[in-house]
Amino acid sequence: MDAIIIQILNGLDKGAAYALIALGLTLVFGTLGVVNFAHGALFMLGAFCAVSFNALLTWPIQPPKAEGQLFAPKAIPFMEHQFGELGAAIVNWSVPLSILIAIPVMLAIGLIMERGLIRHFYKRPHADQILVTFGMAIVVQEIVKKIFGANPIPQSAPDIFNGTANIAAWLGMTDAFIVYPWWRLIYFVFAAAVIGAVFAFLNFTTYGMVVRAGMRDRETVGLLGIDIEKRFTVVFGIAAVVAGLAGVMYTPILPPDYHIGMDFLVLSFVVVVVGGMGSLSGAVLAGFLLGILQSFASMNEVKSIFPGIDQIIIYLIAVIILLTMPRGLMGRAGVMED
Amino acid sequence: MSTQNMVLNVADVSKSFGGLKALSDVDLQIEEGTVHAIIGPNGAGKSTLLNVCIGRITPDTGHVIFDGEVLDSHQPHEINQLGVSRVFQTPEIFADLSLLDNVMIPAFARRDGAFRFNAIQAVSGQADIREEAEAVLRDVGLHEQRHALAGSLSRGDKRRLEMGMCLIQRPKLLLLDEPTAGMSRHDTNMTIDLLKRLKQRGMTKVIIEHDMHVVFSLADRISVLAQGRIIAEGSPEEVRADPKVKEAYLGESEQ
Amino acid sequence: MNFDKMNRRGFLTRSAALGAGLAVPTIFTSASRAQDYCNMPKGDSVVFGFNVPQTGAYADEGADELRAYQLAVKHLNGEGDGGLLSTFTSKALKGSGVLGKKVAFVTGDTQTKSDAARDSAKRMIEKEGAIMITGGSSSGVAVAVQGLCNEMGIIFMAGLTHSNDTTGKDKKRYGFRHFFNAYMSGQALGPVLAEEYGTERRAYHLTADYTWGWTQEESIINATENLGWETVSAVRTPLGAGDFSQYITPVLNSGADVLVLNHYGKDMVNSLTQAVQFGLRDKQVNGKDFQIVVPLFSRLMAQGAGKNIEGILGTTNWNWSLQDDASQAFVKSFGEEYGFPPSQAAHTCYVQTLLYADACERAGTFAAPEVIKMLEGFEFDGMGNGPTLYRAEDHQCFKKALVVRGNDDKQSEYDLLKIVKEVDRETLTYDPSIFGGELGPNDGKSC
Amino acid sequence: MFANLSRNDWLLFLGFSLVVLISPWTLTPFGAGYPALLQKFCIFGIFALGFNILFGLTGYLSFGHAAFLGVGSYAAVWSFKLFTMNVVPSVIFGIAAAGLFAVVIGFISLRRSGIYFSILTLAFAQMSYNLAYSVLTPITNGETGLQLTLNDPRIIDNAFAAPGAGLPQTNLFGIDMSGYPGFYFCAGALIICFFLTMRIFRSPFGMMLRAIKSNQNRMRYTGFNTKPYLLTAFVISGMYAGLAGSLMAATDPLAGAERMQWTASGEVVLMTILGGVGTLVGPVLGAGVIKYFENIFSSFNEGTLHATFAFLPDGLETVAVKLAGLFVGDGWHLTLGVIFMLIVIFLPGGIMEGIARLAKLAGVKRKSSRAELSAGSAQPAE
Repeated sequence: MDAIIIQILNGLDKGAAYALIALGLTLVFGTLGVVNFAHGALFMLGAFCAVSFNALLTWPIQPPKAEGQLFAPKAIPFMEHQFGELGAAIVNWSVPLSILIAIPVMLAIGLIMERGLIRHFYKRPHADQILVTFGMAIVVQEIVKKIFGANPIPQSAPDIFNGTANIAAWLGMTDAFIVYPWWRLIYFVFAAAVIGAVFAFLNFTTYGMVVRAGMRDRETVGLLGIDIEKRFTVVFGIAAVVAGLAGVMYTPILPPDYHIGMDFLVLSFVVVVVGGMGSLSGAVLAGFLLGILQSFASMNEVKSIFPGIDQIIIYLIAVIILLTMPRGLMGRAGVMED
Repeated sequence: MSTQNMVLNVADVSKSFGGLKALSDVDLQIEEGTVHAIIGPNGAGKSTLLNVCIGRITPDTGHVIFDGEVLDSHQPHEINQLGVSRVFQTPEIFADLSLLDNVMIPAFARRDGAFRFNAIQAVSGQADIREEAEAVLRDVGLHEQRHALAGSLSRGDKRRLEMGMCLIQRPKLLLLDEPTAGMSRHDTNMTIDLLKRLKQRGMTKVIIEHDMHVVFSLADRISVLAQGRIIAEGSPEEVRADPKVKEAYLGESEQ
Repeated sequence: MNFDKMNRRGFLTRSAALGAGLAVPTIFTSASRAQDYCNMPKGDSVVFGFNVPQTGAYADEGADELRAYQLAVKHLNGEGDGGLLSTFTSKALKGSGVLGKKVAFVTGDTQTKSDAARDSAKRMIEKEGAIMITGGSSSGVAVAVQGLCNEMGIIFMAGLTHSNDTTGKDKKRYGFRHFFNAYMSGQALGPVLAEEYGTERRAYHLTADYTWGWTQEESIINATENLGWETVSAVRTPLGAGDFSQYITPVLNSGADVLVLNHYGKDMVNSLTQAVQFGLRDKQVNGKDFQIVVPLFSRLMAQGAGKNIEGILGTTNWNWSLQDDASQAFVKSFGEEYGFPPSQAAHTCYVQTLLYADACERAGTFAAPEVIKMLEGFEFDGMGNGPTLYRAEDHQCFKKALVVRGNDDKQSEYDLLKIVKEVDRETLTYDPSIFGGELGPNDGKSC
Repeated sequence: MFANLSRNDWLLFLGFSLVVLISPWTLTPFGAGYPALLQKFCIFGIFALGFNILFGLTGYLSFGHAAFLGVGSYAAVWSFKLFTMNVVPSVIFGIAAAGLFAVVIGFISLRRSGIYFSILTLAFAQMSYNLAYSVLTPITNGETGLQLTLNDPRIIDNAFAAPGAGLPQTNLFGIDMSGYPGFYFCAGALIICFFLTMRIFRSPFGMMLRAIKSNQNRMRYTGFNTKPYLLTAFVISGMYAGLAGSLMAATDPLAGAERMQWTASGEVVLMTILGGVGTLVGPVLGAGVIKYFENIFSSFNEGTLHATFAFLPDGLETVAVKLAGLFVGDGWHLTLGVIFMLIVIFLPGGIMEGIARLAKLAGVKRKSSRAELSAGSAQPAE
C-alpha cells in the first residue's frame, strides 16, 4: 500500500514534468503550426541559465598558490568572498533565484528565434521545419558543450528544501512510511502553477482568447484587423519561457549537461502526440498518464510479471492509445494527418 | 419505371450530424442514361447525399443500391470500382503531378483494379493508356498544358481536369458536385458543351448545381432537396411549375 | 571558410608527413600482402590510433584520455620531462621514439557506440596506417573494437573498460587491458564494506541494464554475500533513464539498509543525486544508518555528483592523490602540461601507450605476434599501481586497486576522492578460467 | 524487365554505376578512399534509397526505419553464427527478416497517417531498441553487440571443412568480404538497388505512390485501395534497410542495438532530406555527405590543423587553428548542425536542388536532371 501511494505521488511528479515540457511544444505547434525540434534545446538553455547564474555567483576568488603546490587550493565563491553570510545564502538559493534571470533571457531567446528563423518556416513543409530546428538544436547544444564541457554540472536546491517531507504524517497514517523529497514536491507545485497560468492566460485574457481563436482559424482572426502574427511571436516567447523554467527547476533533480534537451525531446513528442496534436489539455493529460503508468511499470511486482516492461511502457502506451484513438487523447481532426 | 434500368437507388436514407438532421428518409431513383439534377438551397443536404453515394459517409438508416449491389459496407474504392465516379465541389486533383499523370492514374485504376503491384513496366511504356489520356485531355480542352503541374491550373481548368479524370474511367454513374461553381461565363458554357457531348454518349449523371441555366440546359429529371427532404421530383417543366419548389427555392434564386 | 580546400590540404600534408603509402587503393595489387605484417611502418615514423569518445556522454572523459595520449607521445619522442619513463622498471624506452621511429598519432571519435567506434578504428587502420589502436570509455565499445582489431591483426590496448567480459568471455589474443575489472572491485570493496558497515547488512542493487552492469552486479553480490550480507533485490534500470525516482522509491520500504548503485557515468550521477534527494542517507533501517555504495568511481563523475558523493565508498583503478614516486611523476607532468590533475582514465591510457611502446622496443619489431609475446606475462613496476603483471592467460593486468571515499574536506577543486585502502594484488587475483572465453591463436595477419 | 527505360535513364544509371565503381580512386584525394568508409557510403546509400521509396514517394515519414536495419544485421550475424560465413545466405536472411518485421509494423502503423504514423513507427523502433539492449540479450548480446565466437556451430561450413584456429572471415564463395572486395560487393548491391529504385520510380506503381502523397482522398475515390500500396512501399523500403543492415554485418560481423535507436532513424531522414526528397540520386548523396563528415571531420585534431595552416604566419595560424577547431574533431556535430540549417534555409530541395540551380546557372539544360527533379516534386511531404 505504501509503495503504491509513493508510486502515485512519483507518477504525478513525473507527469508534471512531462506535461510542462510538452505544454510549450504544443503551444508552438498549435499556434504557429511549427514542429519545433529545438524545444529540448530551450529546456537545456533554461537549465544552463541556472548553471551560469550559479557560476557567476560563485565566481572563484583564487587564493594565492603556495610555493611548490601544483594545483591551486579550493577557491572561495565570489559572493561569499564579498558578502560573507548573506552571500552564501544567496548562493544557496541560486536555483530559485535564477528564475528571475531565466524569464527575460528565455523570452529574448524565444523572440529572436521566432523572428530570425521560425517565422520563415510557417509555410514550409513540416519536414523542413524539423530539419532546420533540429540543426539549430545541434548548434545550440554544441556551443553549450564548448562553454560548459560535456560533464553534468550539479546544482543544489536551497538547503531548507533538502531532505524529505513525511507524507504519511500528513495523511494521518501513523504506521506507514511515505516520504517524498521536498524539492520534487516544489517542482510539482511549480509545474501546476505554470500550467495553470498558461491556461488562465489563454482562457481568461482577451489577448489569450484572440490567440486561441487564431489557433483555430488564423485567417478569420487576421481579417478582423488583429495583428495575429505579432501575438504568435509573443506566444513563441512564452513557450520558450515555459521550457526554460521547466529546465531551471529541474536542475537539482537532474544535474544538467549539454545533451539533456535531446534526452527529453523524443519523450516530449510522444507525450504531445498521445495527447493529440494541437491540444493543450491533451498534452497535460497525456503527461500525467504516462508519468503515472511509467512509475507503476517500474515496480518490482510488475516487472517480475512482464520483464522489461518499464523500458518500453511509454511507447507501448503510445501505440495502444494511437490505435484506439486515432488522434490521441484529445486531438482535432485534420491536424498533421496528411 | 422498371427496376432493371435503375442505376442508382437511394432507399430511405437518413443521416444526422449531432442534433442536425442532414438527410431524412431520402428516396431517389436514377434511371440509366439520364442526367439527373439535384437542386436545393444551401445546406439542403445535397453534398451529404453524394457523400453517402460514394461511401464517404455511412447512412444512419436506409441503403444505397448501385447497379443491383447494396453499398452499405463498401469502401470508397470498391464503390468506384463498381462504376461510380465523382467530381468534387472543391477540385480533388493531384496537384503535384502533371495533367497527363492526373488523367492516366484513373485509367490505371480502371485497367488494373484497386491494387496491382506493377513495378516491372514503365509508365512511359503504357502507350494505350497514354493515348487514351491524351484523347480525354483533348476532350476537356486541356491538351496543350498536358505537361504542366495540375496545381498551377485555374480553378475552372482544375474542375475540367477532374472531369477528365472521371471520364477516363468510363463510369456507369458520374456524380458532379457544382461543376460550374466559380467559373466565368465562358468557362461555364464550355463545360455545358462538354457535358452535352457526354450526354450523347449515354453516361448516367447526377449533377448538383446552383446555376439554373446549367440545370435546365442539361437535366432530364430534377429532384429538389430542402432541409434534408425531397420535396419535389420530375421533368424540368414539372419542377419549374411546382409551387412548393418556387416557394422553397426558385423564388428566391430567380430574383 | 573553405572546408573543401582545407580538408584536401590537410590530407595531402598529413599523408606526406606520415609517408604512409596508402593513398592509392590497393585492391588487386595487394600491396599490403607484400608487407610482413599489417601496417608495417615505413619511413621514420610509426602511427598510433587513439579512439576516444569525443561526442556524447563520455566526451569529457574522452578528452582527458586524449590529453594523456598526447602526453605519452611527447614523452616517447623525448619531449617534456619524460613522465613515467623515468620510474618505469623496464628501461627499454629511451625517449627517442620507438625502434628509432618517431611516434605520430591519429584520432577518432567512438561516440560511445560500437558501430561508430569500429568505423573510426577501421579508418585509422585502413587509411591512416595505425599500428595499434587504444582508448575507449565503455566496455561495449572496448569489446567491439577489440574484436575488430583481432580480426585485422592490430593490437588493441583497451582504455577505460571495467566489465569482466573484456578479458573474460570476450577476451582476444590482440586485446590487452590495464584497467581493473568488476570482479576486482568486488574483492577490493568487500572487506572494507564489512569493516565499515558490519557483516549483517541487507543490500538493494540498482543495476544499469546492460552487460557491464550485470557483471558488476554479479561480482558485488558474490563478494558481499561471502561476507554475510543478504541481497534484498537487484533491479535493472534502463540505460540513460534520466530520472530514476520510480526505481528509488521502492527502496524506501524494502527493508534494505544499503543501496548499491551499479551505474556509471551520467546514470551514476543522476541515480546518486536522486537517491540522496529521497533522503536515503538520512534514513535508519534495522537500527543502522542507511548507506549508499557506488562500486566504480571516477573523479570526473564525482565532479558531476557534487556534494552527494561525499562519504560514499567505491573503488578506482588509480587516483592522483597517490603518493608513490610514479604517480607523483605522472601528476606533475600532466599537471604542468594542462593545469589540472589527470583522471584514472587518463592514467590507464597513458600507461597502456607506454607499455605497448616498451613491448615493441623489447621485441625489436612492430610485428604483432612478437609484441604480444612480450606483453604476455610481462612483470613491471613504476607505473603508479605498484608491481604489476600482464597475465598471459587473459591479458588482464594484476596490480593493486584503490578503495576510495568521496571527500568531504576538499583541499582543491580536484580533491574529490580520499583513499581508504590500497588493496594488494594477491587479494584481487583470480583463476582465469572462471570467466571462460578463449584468446584465439597468435597468428600474424596481413590486414 | 530491361525494356522501357528511356535513353536518359540508361545514361543516368550507367553514370551512377561508373561513379560508384571508380570511387576508390576519385575519393582518395578527399581522404575518403579507404574501404571501410566506401562500404559505409554504399550501405547508407542503400538505406537512404529505400527510405526514400517510402518517404519520397508516399510522403509517409517513418521515424523508426533503423529498426529494420538492426533486424537485418542481427539476422545476418545469426546466419554467420549458425550456418555459414558465406554472405549470400546472410543477406537473404537479413532482407527476409527485415521484410517480415516491416509487414507487421507497417500493417499496424499504416492505420494512421501524418505525425501519428511517425510516432507509431518511432514507438516500435524504440521498443525494439530498448528490448534488444536489455531483455533480449540472449538473442542480441545487448550492449556489446552480437559477435562471432570460436564455438559457434556454423553447421554448413563445419560440414565441409574443419574449423580453423581463429575466427573465420565473412566471404563470398571464398573471397574475403573485408577491405576492397567487401566494398565492391556493397557497390554491386547499391547499383542493383539503384536500378530497382529507378524502375519503381518510373513504374505505374511508383506513380500511384506519388499520387497517394499528392492526394490520398482522390486515390480512394478513384478506385484505388491505398492501404496495400502503402504497405508494399513500406515493406520494400524495410527490405532495403534489411539489406543495408546485413551488408553492415557482412563487411563487419557485428550487430549492435544502437543501430536501432531513434537517432539512427533520424539520421536516415536527414540524409534523405539533405540530398533531396523524392529524387533518385539525392538520398545517396545525402548519405555520402553525412558519413563523410562523421568520419573525416571527426578525425581532425589539433596536430592536423597545425599542419594544414602551417603556411600562415604564427599568430594567424593559431587563430585559424582555434577557429577551425570549433568545427572539426569533437566539434564535427556543430558543422553538421550548421549544414542542416544552411541547406534547409537556402536549398529546400536539398543538394539535388543545388545541383539543378548550378546547372541552370551554367546554362546547361540537361533533360535528365530536369526530369529527375520534376519526378521528385520540389515539395517534400509531411
